[in-house]
Amino acid sequence: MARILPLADAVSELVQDGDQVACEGFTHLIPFAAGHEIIRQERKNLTLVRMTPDLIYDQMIGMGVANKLLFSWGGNPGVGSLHRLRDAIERQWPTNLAVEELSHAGMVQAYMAGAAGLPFGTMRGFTGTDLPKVNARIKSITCPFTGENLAAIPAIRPDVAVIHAQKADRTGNVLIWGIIGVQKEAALASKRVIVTVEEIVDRLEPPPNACVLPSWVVSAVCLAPGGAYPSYAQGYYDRDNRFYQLWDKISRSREQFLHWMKVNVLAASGPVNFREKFSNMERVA
Amino acid sequence: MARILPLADAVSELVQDGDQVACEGFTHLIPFAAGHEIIRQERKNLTLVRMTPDLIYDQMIGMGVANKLLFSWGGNPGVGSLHRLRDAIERQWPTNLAVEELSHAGMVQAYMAGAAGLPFGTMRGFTGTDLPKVNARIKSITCPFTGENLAAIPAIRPDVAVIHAQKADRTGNVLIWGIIGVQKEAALASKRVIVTVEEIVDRLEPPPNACVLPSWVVSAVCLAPGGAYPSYAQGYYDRDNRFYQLWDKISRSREQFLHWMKVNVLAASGPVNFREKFSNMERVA
Amino acid sequence: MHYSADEIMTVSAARMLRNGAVCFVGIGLPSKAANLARLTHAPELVLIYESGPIGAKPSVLPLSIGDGELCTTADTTVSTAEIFTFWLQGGKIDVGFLGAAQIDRFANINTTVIGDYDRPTVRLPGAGGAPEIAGSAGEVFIVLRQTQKTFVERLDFVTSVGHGEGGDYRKRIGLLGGGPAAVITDLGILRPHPTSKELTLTNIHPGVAIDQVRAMTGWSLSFSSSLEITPAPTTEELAVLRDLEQRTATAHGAAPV
Amino acid sequence: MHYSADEIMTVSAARMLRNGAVCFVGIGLPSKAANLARLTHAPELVLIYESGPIGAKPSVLPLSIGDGELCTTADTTVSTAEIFTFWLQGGKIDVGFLGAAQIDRFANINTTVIGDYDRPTVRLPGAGGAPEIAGSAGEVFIVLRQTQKTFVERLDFVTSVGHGEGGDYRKRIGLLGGGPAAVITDLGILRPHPTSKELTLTNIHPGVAIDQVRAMTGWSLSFSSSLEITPAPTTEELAVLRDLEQRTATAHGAAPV
Repeated sequence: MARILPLADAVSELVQDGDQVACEGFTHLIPFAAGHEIIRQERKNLTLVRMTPDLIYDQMIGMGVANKLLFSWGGNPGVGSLHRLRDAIERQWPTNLAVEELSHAGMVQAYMAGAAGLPFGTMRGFTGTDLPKVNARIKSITCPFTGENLAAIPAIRPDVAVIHAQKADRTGNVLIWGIIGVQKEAALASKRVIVTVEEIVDRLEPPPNACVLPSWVVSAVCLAPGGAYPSYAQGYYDRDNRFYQLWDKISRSREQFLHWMKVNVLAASGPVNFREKFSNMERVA
Repeated sequence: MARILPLADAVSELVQDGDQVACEGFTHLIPFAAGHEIIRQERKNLTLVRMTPDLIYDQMIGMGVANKLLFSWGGNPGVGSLHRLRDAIERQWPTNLAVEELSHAGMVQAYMAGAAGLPFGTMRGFTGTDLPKVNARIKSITCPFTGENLAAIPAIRPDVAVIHAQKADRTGNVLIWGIIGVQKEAALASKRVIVTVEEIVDRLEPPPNACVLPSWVVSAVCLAPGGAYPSYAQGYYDRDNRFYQLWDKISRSREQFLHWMKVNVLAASGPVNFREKFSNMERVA
Repeated sequence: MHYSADEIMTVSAARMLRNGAVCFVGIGLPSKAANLARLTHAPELVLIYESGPIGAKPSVLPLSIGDGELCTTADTTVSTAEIFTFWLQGGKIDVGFLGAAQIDRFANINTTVIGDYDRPTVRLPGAGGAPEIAGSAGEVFIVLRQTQKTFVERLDFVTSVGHGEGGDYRKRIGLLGGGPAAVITDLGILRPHPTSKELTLTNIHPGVAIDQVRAMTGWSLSFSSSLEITPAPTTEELAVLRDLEQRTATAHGAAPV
Repeated sequence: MHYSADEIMTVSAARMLRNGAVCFVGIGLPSKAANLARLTHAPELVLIYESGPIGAKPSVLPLSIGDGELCTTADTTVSTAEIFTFWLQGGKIDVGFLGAAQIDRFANINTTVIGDYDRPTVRLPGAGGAPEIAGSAGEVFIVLRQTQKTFVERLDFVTSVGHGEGGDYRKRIGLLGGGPAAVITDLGILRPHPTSKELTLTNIHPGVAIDQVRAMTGWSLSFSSSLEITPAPTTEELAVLRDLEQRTATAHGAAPV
């Protein structure tokens, strides 16, 4: 059964140095508040897993919490580069970041295999590409019926999945809707699961066949309204596309990045409603 | 794009003698109206695929439309045997029915592989059981990363999937909700898809992340209110558990079965609202 | 309070389920016992049915494995594909609860055929969800009536593996779940011996004679040295069970088998 | 009506999409062209985005691949896992629409690194959905601006396969999709030669000189013997495109790249 915990307590207890951590959310419901808490608590040597690192991993990598990244698309969507990610790969700042990469379809297979209790997933993919040359996670397997060659990807089983959802009930059942990405697969593949939510309600009242994580697969539910900002929470607030464009400027220089993180993330004594703070952020940037 | 067709026309055009046909629906939304139409049109030598043959395949097998069955659980749920299925297997009446069987998990893998464009599915299963001794569909495969042995099941790609759903819109988009079973997997695995529906509406208005089959993966949508009876359509009518108990009596003797089918299915000139007819059926039985 | 052999079987089976456990429920006797547990000592028991409902709380017993009330009372309902891949195979199930047509001394189960596979005397329904429930659930409880026909020396067909040939068989062939922890019948309760894994009678129901159990077992049955008499069903257990069965009969026209 | 090189590129790309086609849309230029097609000649074009929306009908261009409007206007939204397994790999996609950082003469694509993989000069975003879109879609259109840096003799990294080494390469290595059918740039349109599969200039945009295209191509470019001049964007096409860009700029603060 999930415990309802303050976010700082959940991160303190459930995310340890050296863990493999998957913060998922495909553009939608990206768990910024939880990522910031991990930064504030100065975790080290994390292996970060995520299909689209997005701004949250750009910030976490730039602040030095990770020594390895497993991903499939590492840009600022619709804007350009993730400058802190590039700085880590191209110039080893702030640390030498090991990188392992798949395609989206490959990451999906790895999460699904993890959730399904299988050691690997099978897919049509990577044939003729250079990716298998640089990633030993991509092997081939032969169909015992047709003799066809297919790609095999080992399961991902993160120590911790961190996701953001619209709401939970007081017993810790979680409802996610809209673009649901790979959150269910990531959560079910992981040993521990932290879910931040926009609100905690008496009754979840999900529509039929909704994406619900029952309380007993969740470790901690943490109230964090605005916790997906500058990403979005369908039904609560929109994606702040302007912030994504602004981040391109903030993150270009190490100094400006560090200053921004200090003022906007480190200086917060605990989880803050980042979204409400945004007018302040624009001034700082 | 789906065409909105009378059921008789859809079956006439889309179901051919010798086809592999998957009528799915896990207890809920079993496509009885479509099955009866296949019986009326006297299809022969079908390979019938279905996790739980249920009464509909008992009727189709007893009327001689099939020469092969692929399934995973062939009983009358909560009641006992399917007498027509047993008669076909134990005493080859009305024909010698070839049988190939998996477990539910195995059938699920076969449908998923079919829908996913893979030649096979991988699962933990069948280890230590006698099923691989009697079914060449179950082979083993070795994980290229861990060396573990797992079961491999070949994809099912039916010629036709036949399913019942709550509703479609006028362009042929289909909404299924409640116990959704493996209908989506069966439909996406099949070359052609017939969907009978309780009603056709102007706007589908599905809840977020609902199980929707877009029009362009559906061949024909056929209006058939009551078309899942004596199974049920959530939101429309309940399962008629009494009919399932009654069927145990109707189906015990070949003569009584044939008489019942003649009066209640063959004598109908086309698709009828079987559910509304039920009071009549009780008298006949 | 007077009770039937079936009633003490169901009550004894229900008592196996700890509150809060996640239970993958087979239809029929297992579903009855699991719902009795939920309505008595285990209100937070999580019931998962193979048709898709997770956290079902039916007010009457489902006749089928996919009655509408399973869905409307569930926390959510997923596809049958997801149930078997992410939830069962994914290792989320504490307890698998199965019935059986035949069982052997190592709690292997036959639900496929009586007689030869190709020319069966009786064609049974088949595997359903059982082989993978038996393989993957944390532990397995089996509930069935004990007769010479059901407790057999040798199965006609192994549909679902219990402890195979005994000992560390499950580990040897790579099964991840713990396998059968108890078999609950209308005569008593059998549990696998700690090392040999052979089913051993550990409980006998009140009023049942040891010779009677022996007579209804198709192999030479072992008895626990600390054989206990099953506590009789309490008034509350019986009242809740009978109420459940009455509600079910009213809803369906008859109680499910 | 005056138009820019980017505008004729987008319009030409949009024209490639037949009404009713099922199109898996990459973000950026492909998304802009696909939505222009939907708003002009192909109102029944089905847009599928890798984040999960099927049948999205956004009123402004998404900045990201998972903007909320994609979901609210879609026929349904499934998990990202399902999009890649059942819909793309399952063979349901007629047209894959991709962008690229580098492309070679056989329409192979690099979106991974410039320079050495382990010590890259420029780390690009990586594969995303592209390798499997390129592999599995019925046919593929690629849209990118044509320069010496983007049209290269040799890719630094093959992220997604076009026609590989040419000829029947795709068939030989077992790819099921048809591969690139056209590459649409700000200078013209290139299509693979029917047998060699080498990209050949088949259309040149009005006012563009052949030498200009040659200068912007990092290999010795072949020209079709029946080279045609691309029809200029119509007034309606331009009006719809500019209106879409204006709405998008208002919504996002700036048009997506």
